[in-house]
Amino acid sequence: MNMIQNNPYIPAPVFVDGITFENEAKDLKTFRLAFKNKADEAAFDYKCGQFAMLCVPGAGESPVGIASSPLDKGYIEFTVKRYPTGVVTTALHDLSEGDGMGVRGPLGNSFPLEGLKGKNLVIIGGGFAFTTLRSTIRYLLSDGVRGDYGTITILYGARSAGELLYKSELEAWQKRSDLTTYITVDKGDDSWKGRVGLVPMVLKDVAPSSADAHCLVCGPPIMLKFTIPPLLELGFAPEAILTSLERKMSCGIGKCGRCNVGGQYVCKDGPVFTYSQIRHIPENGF
Amino acid sequence: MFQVALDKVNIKKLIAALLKEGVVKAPVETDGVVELAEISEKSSVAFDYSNVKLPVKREFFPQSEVISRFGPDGVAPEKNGAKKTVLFAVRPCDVQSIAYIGKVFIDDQYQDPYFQDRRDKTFIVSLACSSPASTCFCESLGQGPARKSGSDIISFKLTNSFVFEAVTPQGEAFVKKNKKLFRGPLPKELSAIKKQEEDAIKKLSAVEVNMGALKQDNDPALWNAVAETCLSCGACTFLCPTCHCFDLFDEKHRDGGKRVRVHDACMFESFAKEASGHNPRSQKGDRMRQRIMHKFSYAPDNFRLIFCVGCGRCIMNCPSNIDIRETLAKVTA
Amino acid sequence: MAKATINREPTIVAFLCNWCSYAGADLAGVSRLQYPANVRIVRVPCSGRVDPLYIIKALQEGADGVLVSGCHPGDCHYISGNLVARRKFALLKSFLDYFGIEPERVRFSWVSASEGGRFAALIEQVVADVKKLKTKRKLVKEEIAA
Amino acid sequence: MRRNTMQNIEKKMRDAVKGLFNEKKVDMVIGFQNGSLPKTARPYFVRSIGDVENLVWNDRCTVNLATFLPKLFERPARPKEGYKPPRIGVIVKGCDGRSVAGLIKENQAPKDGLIIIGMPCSGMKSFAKSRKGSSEVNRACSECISPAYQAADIIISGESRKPAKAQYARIKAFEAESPEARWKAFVEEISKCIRCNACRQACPNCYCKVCFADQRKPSWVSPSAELSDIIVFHMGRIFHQAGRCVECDACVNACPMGIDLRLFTQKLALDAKDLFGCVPGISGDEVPALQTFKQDDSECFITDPEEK
Repeated sequence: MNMIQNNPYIPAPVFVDGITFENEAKDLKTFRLAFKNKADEAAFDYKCGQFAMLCVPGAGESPVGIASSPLDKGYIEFTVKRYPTGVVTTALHDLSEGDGMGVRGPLGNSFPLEGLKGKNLVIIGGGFAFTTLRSTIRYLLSDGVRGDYGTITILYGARSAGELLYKSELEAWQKRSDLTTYITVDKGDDSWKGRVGLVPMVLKDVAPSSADAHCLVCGPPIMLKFTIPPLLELGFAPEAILTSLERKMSCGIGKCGRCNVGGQYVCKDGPVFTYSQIRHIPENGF
Repeated sequence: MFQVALDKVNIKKLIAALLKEGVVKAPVETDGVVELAEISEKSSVAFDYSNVKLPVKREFFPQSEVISRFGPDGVAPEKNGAKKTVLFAVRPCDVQSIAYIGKVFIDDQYQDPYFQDRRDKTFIVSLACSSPASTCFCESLGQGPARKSGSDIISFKLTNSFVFEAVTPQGEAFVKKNKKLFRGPLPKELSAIKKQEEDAIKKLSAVEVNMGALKQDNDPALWNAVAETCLSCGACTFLCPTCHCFDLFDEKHRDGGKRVRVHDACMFESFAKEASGHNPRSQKGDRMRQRIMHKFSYAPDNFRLIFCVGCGRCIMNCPSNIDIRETLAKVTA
Repeated sequence: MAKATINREPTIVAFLCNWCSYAGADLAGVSRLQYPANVRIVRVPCSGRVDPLYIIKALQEGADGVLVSGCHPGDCHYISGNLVARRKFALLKSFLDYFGIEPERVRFSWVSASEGGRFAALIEQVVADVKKLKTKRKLVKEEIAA
Repeated sequence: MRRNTMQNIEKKMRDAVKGLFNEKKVDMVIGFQNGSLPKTARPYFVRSIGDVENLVWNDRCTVNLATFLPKLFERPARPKEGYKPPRIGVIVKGCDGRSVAGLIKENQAPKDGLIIIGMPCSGMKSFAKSRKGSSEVNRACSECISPAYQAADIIISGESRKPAKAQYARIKAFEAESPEARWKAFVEEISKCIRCNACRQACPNCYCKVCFADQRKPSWVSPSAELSDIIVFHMGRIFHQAGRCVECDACVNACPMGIDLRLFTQKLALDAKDLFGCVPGISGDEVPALQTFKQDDSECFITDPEEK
């Protein structure tokens, strides 16, 4: 991590370089952030699946997964949902382009993509937990990277068509021949021509092969609860199912004691865990 | 072993020598309560006490401290302005706890500069325990009333004299620097120390903890039963010498503000509650499990240390008298 | 640390009910009545809406005085909001006095929409009383006091 | 002799609780069991008739058991099908009973889901006191105006302490001090606080789902240990008890730092009584002081700029 004056609590100064509304309800925004200092940018060397603490001075800090690809240079992106009771997420949503804020990170572990070279990948996402998966997909599809991996299957679902994130990218992915993309919504409407159905149902439908494959799955706890059993049925070993957990955090560096799942800290030992690591922990959420 | 003795009448001279090393904090009794307080040569130190009310961790990890300030020019770390400090006559259990939470604050990846600074500037002269309370059980956790590690010097109070044993090179240097104060220990003093320790151990309550039986996927009903009368306050954790959970909180003022680090407690209902309203530990039993497991299972997994020193403060101060010794017995049965 | 008497202009936070006291303040303005500029007005629907925490918080954040004013008893737009408030404030005022917080710092009054003159006189009095205080603010946060 | 009466009362209490379980009138009973340290007692939830023998009654039963009720009656966010609120029996002293009455009034506990077992109370010794072997009863008990709760569903007969006459000598003496002396004394006492929230959690009246001190949007008070924040927390919390506090000293007994909160909570009780004649939980039909008003309530605190 980038350490300002050897102090892991001090964020690097950044400014908002762009804001994209992601959904119809306008409570999901993607923030493109640019570093004020070149040295901080160089030190912010991240991998897919990592997160950072977004800091709005006066409001506080909130852990958010990095949504841009490590190969995207000159900026980093975060997609944030605003909660009415969330102090930091509300303050973030109140920012305009050009406003200053802070970023502390990158933090946590990452998807073990190096070790998955040559494997087939099934990537399943639900709702706005799709952010670090988007980072991963962007990275995997980059020139010089795609060839290192076997088949890639993406299954992404949201509550409604208006709630799908990164719409233009989804369209582009669906047109590509080197990956299979399934997009589904829980509830369709007149304008929606695609699939309708919950992620676990669609998963059973399309039944991606587990042969030589790993699955990256991120979503709300309730989705994970119903998605993991069919994955196991399809033959994915618990070690081959990777997920990313979210917890309330204060420090992000394994000190404040808040984000335990069992003996592990989501901030330091996670956020990426294999299903086998967390299946027996009562507070895993699923 | 580097041991020296000091006649009781010379204790003020020792305090004077310690005062040359920095600010000296020692147990002082006011209105029947023994608290750690800054002392001068004139102060009377409470040597015959079981333990200070508040754990010594607060000297390194205060209840609340400013960690950074922000303003129009960005965020700047706060200098905590810690002075060179001597902790005198503190109990070995509390000293031990500093090493424990040090493992959390200073790890291979991230070093907490605020804790580190205070730790670096502190010299510890502990006092072996001769009067444990009925709630003490340090021996059961591999501690003991005269445990040396963590102290620079450990002292023993006898009827008419003190015996000091240097534990670290810094401790030895202090003794050598002030060698005029001390004399060699008499054989009867050395045997008295041993006797004192043995007597103290006899007063301790014994707790047998079958750590192997401590499982996080224990029946939730069991944990809920244990925590049934818990009020979800933070008395146990705030008074615990090894509890180190904290929250960071931004305070905003007119043209800037500060980020404050404050003690937080896993027993509070709001501790793990997320902005979305989801609470992974919404039941009292979940929170009790977190506290007990953190101390007796997670910490041993992560640091090979049980994060409990057996000081008994949580037993003494729980408004519902939830006794950690009984809790352990119940959840490992 | 800080000097006992203040040599800066005090700030008074005034919670005024929408229907009477705020209109009274407005009338004082349009009537071009002179009153000290130390007051910062917060418009509330009713004096009954004022939570005691508002008052405590204002003092903590550096207000030198807090004033709450509503409709005269019997004139409340919501029939009895000010009567419920009156009980609450009677207890609060006595409670704060008990701790030694100067009574001049927390004031309650009734001003109707037609009483522009009364409003100006009230502010005059509240500000003058706070200026006379020899003791420093008690609830205020350290930074703000500094 | 006294011991005998105590044991007698204890037996009657156990019999009454057994009766409730036998008649299937309750799912649980909240009472006391022996504490883990000698000469202490602590709260205990009796879930079955087999546990009744663990129930005790003695002069160490200090905790105000009413504090457990709101949580137990809280309807779960996602109730299981056929969810029925629990039927709870609660052992009460005079103060607990007054608190239960308040909770019923404020809709935190349903009257028909509760069986109140009123005990004769001869005064209690707090956990801290009994640990130290003190023979004095708690201050709250020596000043108690209603040691036995009269409106209980089941009354266990026995001799109670003589009700004390409501008198607030300590409060009046404090009032008589100079403002600066009062502030100094207040600060000295309250600065012992470590923000552990034990006072709040132990108080039967502090049942808010989200306490103002935990609210972060807006944030009323920082969780820091800065004196100003400690004071705002306590002022806010104590003032929320205005006209509701039954002076049971649950907060005082829970405080690990031994803060004399009674000196502050009682001020509000005194004022509520003097100004509005409100003594909560005694007559049964009184309305909490701040939920009502009279046309001729005191106005002496109002600033009138025209008054000369």
